[in-house]
Amino acid sequence: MNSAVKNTLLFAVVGLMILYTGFAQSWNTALLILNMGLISAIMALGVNLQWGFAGLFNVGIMGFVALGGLAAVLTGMPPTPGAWSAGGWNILAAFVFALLTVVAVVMVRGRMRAGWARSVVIILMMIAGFFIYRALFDPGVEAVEAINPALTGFLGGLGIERGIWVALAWPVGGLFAAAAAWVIGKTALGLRSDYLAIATLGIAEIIIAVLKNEDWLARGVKNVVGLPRPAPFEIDLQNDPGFVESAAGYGMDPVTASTLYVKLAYAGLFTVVLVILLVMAQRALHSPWGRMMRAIRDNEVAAEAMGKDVTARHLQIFVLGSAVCGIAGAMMTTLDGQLTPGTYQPLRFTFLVWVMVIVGGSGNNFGAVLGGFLIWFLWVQVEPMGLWLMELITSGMADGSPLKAHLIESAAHMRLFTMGVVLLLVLRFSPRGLIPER
Amino acid sequence: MSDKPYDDRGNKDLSLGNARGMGTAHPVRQGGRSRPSPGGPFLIGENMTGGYGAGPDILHDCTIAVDRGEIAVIVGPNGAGKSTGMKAVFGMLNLRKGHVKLDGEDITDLSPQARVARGMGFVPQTSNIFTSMTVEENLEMGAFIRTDDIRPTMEQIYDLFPILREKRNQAAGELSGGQRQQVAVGRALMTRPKVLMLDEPTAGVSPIVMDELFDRIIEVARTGIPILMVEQNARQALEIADKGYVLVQGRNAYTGTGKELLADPDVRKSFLGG
Amino acid sequence: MIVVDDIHKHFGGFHAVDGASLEIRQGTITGLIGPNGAGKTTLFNVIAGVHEPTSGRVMMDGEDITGLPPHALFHKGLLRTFQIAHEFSSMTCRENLMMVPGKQSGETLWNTWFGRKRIADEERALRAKADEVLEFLTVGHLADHKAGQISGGQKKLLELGRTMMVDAKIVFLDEVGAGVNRTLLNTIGDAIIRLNQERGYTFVVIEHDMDFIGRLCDPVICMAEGKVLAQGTLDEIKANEQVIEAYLGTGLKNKDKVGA
Amino acid sequence: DGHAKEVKLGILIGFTGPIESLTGPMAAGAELAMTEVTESGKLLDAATVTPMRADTGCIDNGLSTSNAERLIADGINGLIGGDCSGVTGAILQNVAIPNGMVMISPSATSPGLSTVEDNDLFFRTAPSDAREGQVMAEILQERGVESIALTYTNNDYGKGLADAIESNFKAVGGEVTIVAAHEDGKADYSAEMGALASAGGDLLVVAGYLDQGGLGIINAALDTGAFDTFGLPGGMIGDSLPTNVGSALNGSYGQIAGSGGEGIEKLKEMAGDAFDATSPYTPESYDAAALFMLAMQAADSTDPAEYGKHILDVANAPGEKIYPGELAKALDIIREGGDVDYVGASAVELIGPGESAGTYRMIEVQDEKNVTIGFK
Amino acid sequence: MDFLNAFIALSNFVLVPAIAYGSQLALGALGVTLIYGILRFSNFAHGDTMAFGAMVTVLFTWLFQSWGISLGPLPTALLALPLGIAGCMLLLLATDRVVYRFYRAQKAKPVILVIVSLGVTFIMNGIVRFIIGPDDQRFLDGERFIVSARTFKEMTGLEEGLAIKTTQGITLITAVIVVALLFWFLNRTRTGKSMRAYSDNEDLALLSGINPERVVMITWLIVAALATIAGVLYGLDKSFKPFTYFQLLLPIFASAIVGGLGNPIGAIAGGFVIAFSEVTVTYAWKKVLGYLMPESLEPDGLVQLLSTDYKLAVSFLILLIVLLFKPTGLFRGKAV
Ligand SMILES: Nc1ncnc2c1ncn2[C@@H]1O[C@H](COP(=O)(O)OP(=O)(O)OP(=O)(O)O)[C@@H](O)[C@H]1O
Ligand SMILES: Nc1ncnc2c1ncn2[C@@H]1O[C@H](COP(=O)(O)OP(=O)(O)OP(=O)(O)O)[C@@H](O)[C@H]1O
Ligand SMILES: [Mg+2]
Ligand SMILES: [Mg+2]
Repeated sequence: MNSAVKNTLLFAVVGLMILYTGFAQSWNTALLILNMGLISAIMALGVNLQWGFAGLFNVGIMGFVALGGLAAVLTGMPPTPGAWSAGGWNILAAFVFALLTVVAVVMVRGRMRAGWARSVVIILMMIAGFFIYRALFDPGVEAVEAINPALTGFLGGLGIERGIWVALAWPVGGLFAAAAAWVIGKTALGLRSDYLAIATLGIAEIIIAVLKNEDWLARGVKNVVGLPRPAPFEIDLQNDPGFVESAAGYGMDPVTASTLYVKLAYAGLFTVVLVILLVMAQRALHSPWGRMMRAIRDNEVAAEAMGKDVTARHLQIFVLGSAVCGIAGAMMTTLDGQLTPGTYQPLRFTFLVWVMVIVGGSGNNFGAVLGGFLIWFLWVQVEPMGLWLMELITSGMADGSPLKAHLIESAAHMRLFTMGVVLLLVLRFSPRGLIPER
Repeated sequence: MSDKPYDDRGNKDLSLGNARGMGTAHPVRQGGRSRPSPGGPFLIGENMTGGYGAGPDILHDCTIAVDRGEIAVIVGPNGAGKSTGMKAVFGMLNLRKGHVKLDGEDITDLSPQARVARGMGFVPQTSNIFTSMTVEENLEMGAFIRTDDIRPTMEQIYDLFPILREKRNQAAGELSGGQRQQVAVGRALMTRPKVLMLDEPTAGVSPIVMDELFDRIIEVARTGIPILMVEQNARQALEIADKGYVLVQGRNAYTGTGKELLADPDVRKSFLGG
Repeated sequence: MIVVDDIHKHFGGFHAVDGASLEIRQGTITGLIGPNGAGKTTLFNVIAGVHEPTSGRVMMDGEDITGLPPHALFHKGLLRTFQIAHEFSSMTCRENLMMVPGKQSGETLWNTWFGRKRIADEERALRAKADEVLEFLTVGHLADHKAGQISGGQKKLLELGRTMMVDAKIVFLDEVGAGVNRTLLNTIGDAIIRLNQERGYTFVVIEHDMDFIGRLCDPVICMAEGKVLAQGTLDEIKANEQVIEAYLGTGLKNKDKVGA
Repeated sequence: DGHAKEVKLGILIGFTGPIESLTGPMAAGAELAMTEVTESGKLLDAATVTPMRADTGCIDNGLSTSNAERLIADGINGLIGGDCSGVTGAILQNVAIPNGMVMISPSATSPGLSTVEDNDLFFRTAPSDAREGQVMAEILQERGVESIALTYTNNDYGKGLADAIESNFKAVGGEVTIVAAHEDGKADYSAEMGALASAGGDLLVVAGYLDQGGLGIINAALDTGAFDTFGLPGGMIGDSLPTNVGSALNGSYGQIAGSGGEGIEKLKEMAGDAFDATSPYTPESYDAAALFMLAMQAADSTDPAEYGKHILDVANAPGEKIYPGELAKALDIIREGGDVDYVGASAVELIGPGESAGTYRMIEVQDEKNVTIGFK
Repeated sequence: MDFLNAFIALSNFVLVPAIAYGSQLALGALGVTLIYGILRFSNFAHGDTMAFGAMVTVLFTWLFQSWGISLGPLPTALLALPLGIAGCMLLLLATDRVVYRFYRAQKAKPVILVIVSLGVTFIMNGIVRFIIGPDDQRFLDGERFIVSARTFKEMTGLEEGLAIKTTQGITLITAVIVVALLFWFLNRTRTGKSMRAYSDNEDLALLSGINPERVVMITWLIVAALATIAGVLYGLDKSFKPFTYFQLLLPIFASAIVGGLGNPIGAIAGGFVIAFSEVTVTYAWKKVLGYLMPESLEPDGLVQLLSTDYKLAVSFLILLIVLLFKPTGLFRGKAV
């Protein structure tokens, strides 16, 4: 079978699976799977840029996704009244001061001759800087967090909450992630040996720790709910006589029609983003740039000798891939309508995305996209399948037998198990993924 | 790298893994048996055809042999498959065709460990010592399959290479090139091999040490151990060789006694630099 | 053109290069010889920015280039080939050559999205040039073969070909001849001479083949144990006692054969 | 379609993830109520009530909403869930409200949820933490506690509760020496304990979960001798804590939402060995399921739009008080046009936006048992 | 000024817990580092391996407890430990047989094995929860304290108490014994040396007659023992809950890397570095300073550098700083 035919077939199969969900369960479920599948595909695309094209192993996807989520809050939420005047400027001043301290330290380091005198000066500067920073920062934070802590207690955002403008959060999420990735890459890729994996693993945890504990930023674990969204609210549609009428025209009740309409709107927006990113990735890949990346992947030493700045290229692709994850993260948060830092778990946001990339086919953009859809579908649908399986297995057992109860209860744990099995099977029998790199 | 399914895509991340010291051999699987096959030279790799893993064939119908009391030398351009041939004789890669026979037994299906137990010793061309272990531990590892007392052999080796006695507790990786080479040969001798295979033992060794090494090799040969050796210092090597093979692209190009090859104008012109 | 000033390079306790100083004059083809392990490749690597020297300086045209990364040196016109061929194995031979020139507009992401016309033009020119180089090296028929699947000698040619894709000032060749058949080596020699004369490339050549060295190189530098042992014309070098002792050799003590 | 033969109630809680150890009994509790009603044959026209379980992962918004959609597609008539406040918000916003589905959460206690625009679709049988903070501060003050160290599990529940306790306790003149978060499921709490011990205080208030970090913190405190008395909010009240900690916990006290021992005792009896009825939020789960069914009976309909309005009616006075095991009686009363005031296992009293008013049971650990010493 | 009380307070809240935690991390990191050194990849499944070994031990402990077998003041789990180790060994050997061996034969690059181990993590995760469930399980019995804070105070009359738990004592003693055994094994025995040789140079090991499959098998066996011991000690000292073992992965890896991946001494040192940095950097010095300073200078605040929320961040920053200055970790790891 020709590979193009095979690939089309694979996509068709996943499409059919989603369609089947539509017929067998509900179109809402199917569309939701589609939407999350689109987001997953974008995440997988970002990771594929890093791993597939440059062999960079990013185990901190969760962190970048979370930063995207933060962007959604900071652009979408209205500014908290009085927060800036209460302490926001203090916080900002603290950061500016911290930055100045760092600059000053760097300058001193450059100007003074090495020796204990320099070390002492630098250490003194850093200690003093830290205390002044805390002196500026702490009261600011306290003041901001004191403003109606149960409901706000944070600075709020830019308040971009009208219609499609909300989607502005997505590129901003990309920017946030890119900035973080730049810092991480600069450090980890700059180390004499490459320690990117552990660095990303750690930084992701730190990002989540900051999101959880810095309440002034995005309410910490108290969560931000009611984020604005680019699609209309179902309720508004249901109350809109025009909509109800046209829904009736299609023979649908307003509730179903509105939920489907909103999900379709999201699906449309997400598809546009995915297609844009996919086209950009494909174009980049099939260009001298892609050739250069392949050369670097093949042989770093030779590429370096041929005038290619390997570290800079690695940094570039790491930043780009992370930015794509950030975009996906922002999209996901707008879809959820809330930022809940506690929900960011490595298993779900880092390792699952890895499974998507590997299963789909690393090094192939379409493979990553396919993996995104397929694995998300399984992630959601394995549970009912597992339950069904367990019921089948236990059907012969007496009701109320502890084993039966145990088995049925364990169905939920089948999900991770299944993901593991899928990953291992693919690695074994189709090691380069379902749609391998050409 | 779409040819290799389990490739690392250029990943060099040290927090994930470390490929240094990783095996490259696709050795003959354990559990094979030898069959009697009397006659022929003491050690012979006959009509060997094969390559690394699923890759292309490197050896094409190549034959190399050494008999008791002989030094056989293999020469040829870089990449000709000399080292590959040696590895094939040692069972470090799966042959698609051909046989390896040792002392009247067909050992083609034996794993490398089993061949060591049968009395074959091998010093590979590169990374031929355990760099993180001391000199003494390197020698001990050479005697890994032995169950008898290894002290006397070790003393013999120290007598042969006195510098090693001095450095016995030093990590082998800290030695100079020539000393490493001595450790490598010593390690192979620790098995008390019945036949010794050396892959470019003098590479990266100063001429003085090289001469020394050659002398030692001749000494070893005099104790009755046949030696099969690859050498880039072709002229010197062929001078001491009883038998010479010239390999080109995995094939036997010329075969003869050392003298004959040295005298052959074609060989001189193409491989010995005129 | 290149001045190497008392370079030391230590790996752990091992002194691979141990105080080498030498000068390479513009327009010459300098030969670098020495026994295995003398530190030739290591010295190359230090000059080419692969290794940071333990101490010492490298100057190029009066400018200190010590510790500059290889890619920066490339853009200054300093190229090198590898003793063990470093081809890009999953790319075709043509791609191997086409990726060489620096500052391709197609290597900027922005252009890959929005400047596709310009890239296409550049690519056409590059492609023609790459094919020309491949023809010159007698491997035109391999243009579409994966570089990982060609023979060792051909890989060496590809290495040389890469230096021909750009206008280099100085090219370091590490054992181009090893594993290359003699007739081809002569062709390579001719090519080197032509590049040297027509394009003004300066060459530094590591080679163990004295005939090749003799045909190409004017000054010959001999290294041993990390130091420069001697410098001069090949004949001078060949006559040098120390060089004979360390490199060219005097032969064996044990001349008698074993079995006989 | 009020007279369907089958009523389906979704149980959408985190069977996997951080609170996976709590959700088993919770689901069992809810299912117990359903079995009770099914067996009674008194709901509507002898409808059978079928539970449908689905997972939220506690912290996985995507999964939760997907599963909620799936449940809705499967035709549930009401949704018990979610569990953790974060996903509960997500399900509410993205699935329940758009689909007009009524949702009763047995365990989401974040004050933030009180103010969410919910179109009267969201209820909870667990009280908001804001109220508990007030109760706890009063208890502490009555006992003459002057200073407390406070640690909370780092999620919306813990944080909200800690905020409430801190502000209320300060308001009554107490001192809070330190407020430190702890992460659940972490390897080691020595660092937290070091900080808490250094800050000191009359007692340590642990706003966490009894089988999660909370237990780890208490063990660490006892092991190092840093504190010997603990203030235990609802998340820390359960039989397993005194059992696990042992006699050292004697004398510690706290409170948990719930009125009187009667409801919970009955539930315990009914549960028997099948599950641990005192496990956190298990009574609330039973009650959530019960409320659904009573409201359906009251509305004579299984349509959320219809019965949703009746939830507050059946939950609150006036009417006859209903305890666990009395659902059949309640259904009868309603059918006959009477009024019920569902008390259930957790003393349900829905106030304001449809959340539990929060009568609290004051607990003290005596002889390695939780003993109810009064109500507030 | 009261040095004694200050020191006791510091010991009680910093030294003793950090030493116990450090030992647990060190044992975990030893397993990780052995796999890294000999099998050449970072095993993401190590946390779940620990969980599995501990789970088997827990099950047997319960069995013994139900039979009324006990070790007096010591936890019964110690009796069940060998069985747990055996169970874990079976699991790892089976995993190697079914999963890893194939990739070894293919000469798969280490990073592929990392991905494979991710799949294994998922599967083990499922198995453990399937068997024992996700809950917290208690299996500790016996005497709780060697010295409790109260007895210490009564004994010494000091204001501060010092508590040492039985499990802490056991942890330290076991860790010391295990580490000593491991070092003796690796450096003195023939098999141990053959493992080091294999780690150094696989091909040459083959040429020396070392059977690679045997080395791999022994490695897994040792790793199973280390993982189970670490898992059980951790479970005894804190509690057994499958989810936390997955969470342990980051500190364990941080320990192994700080110390120098592939280097057993490094793993131990790394474990303590991470444990101490977590506990000390976020420690509130108020109490200790209170004893040391004259009354007038006693601090009002907590004198806490960073809130405990960031303890993980701190250990992580230390990791980065170490790598910046010592790219191979504190003790020379495998890296170049
Ligand atoms: N581990 C390996 N896997 C795949 N191919 C290999 C491997 N080792 C060597 N080769 C290939 O096999 C061919 C022969 O290599 P071999 O090392 O046998 O040459 P040689 O004659 O020993 O050369 P030299 O004189 O440089 O040592 C070369 O083309 C080389 O690229
Ligand atoms: N990265 C390294 N680490 C440790 N030692 C090294 C390293 N690179 C080279 N060496 C050692 O430095 C010495 C000089 O090596 P180099 O490759 O420069 O020799 P050479 O003169 O090029 O020899 P040849 O003629 O064989 O190519 C050798 O002994 C080699 O083992
Ligand atoms: Mg060779
Ligand atoms: Mg060289």
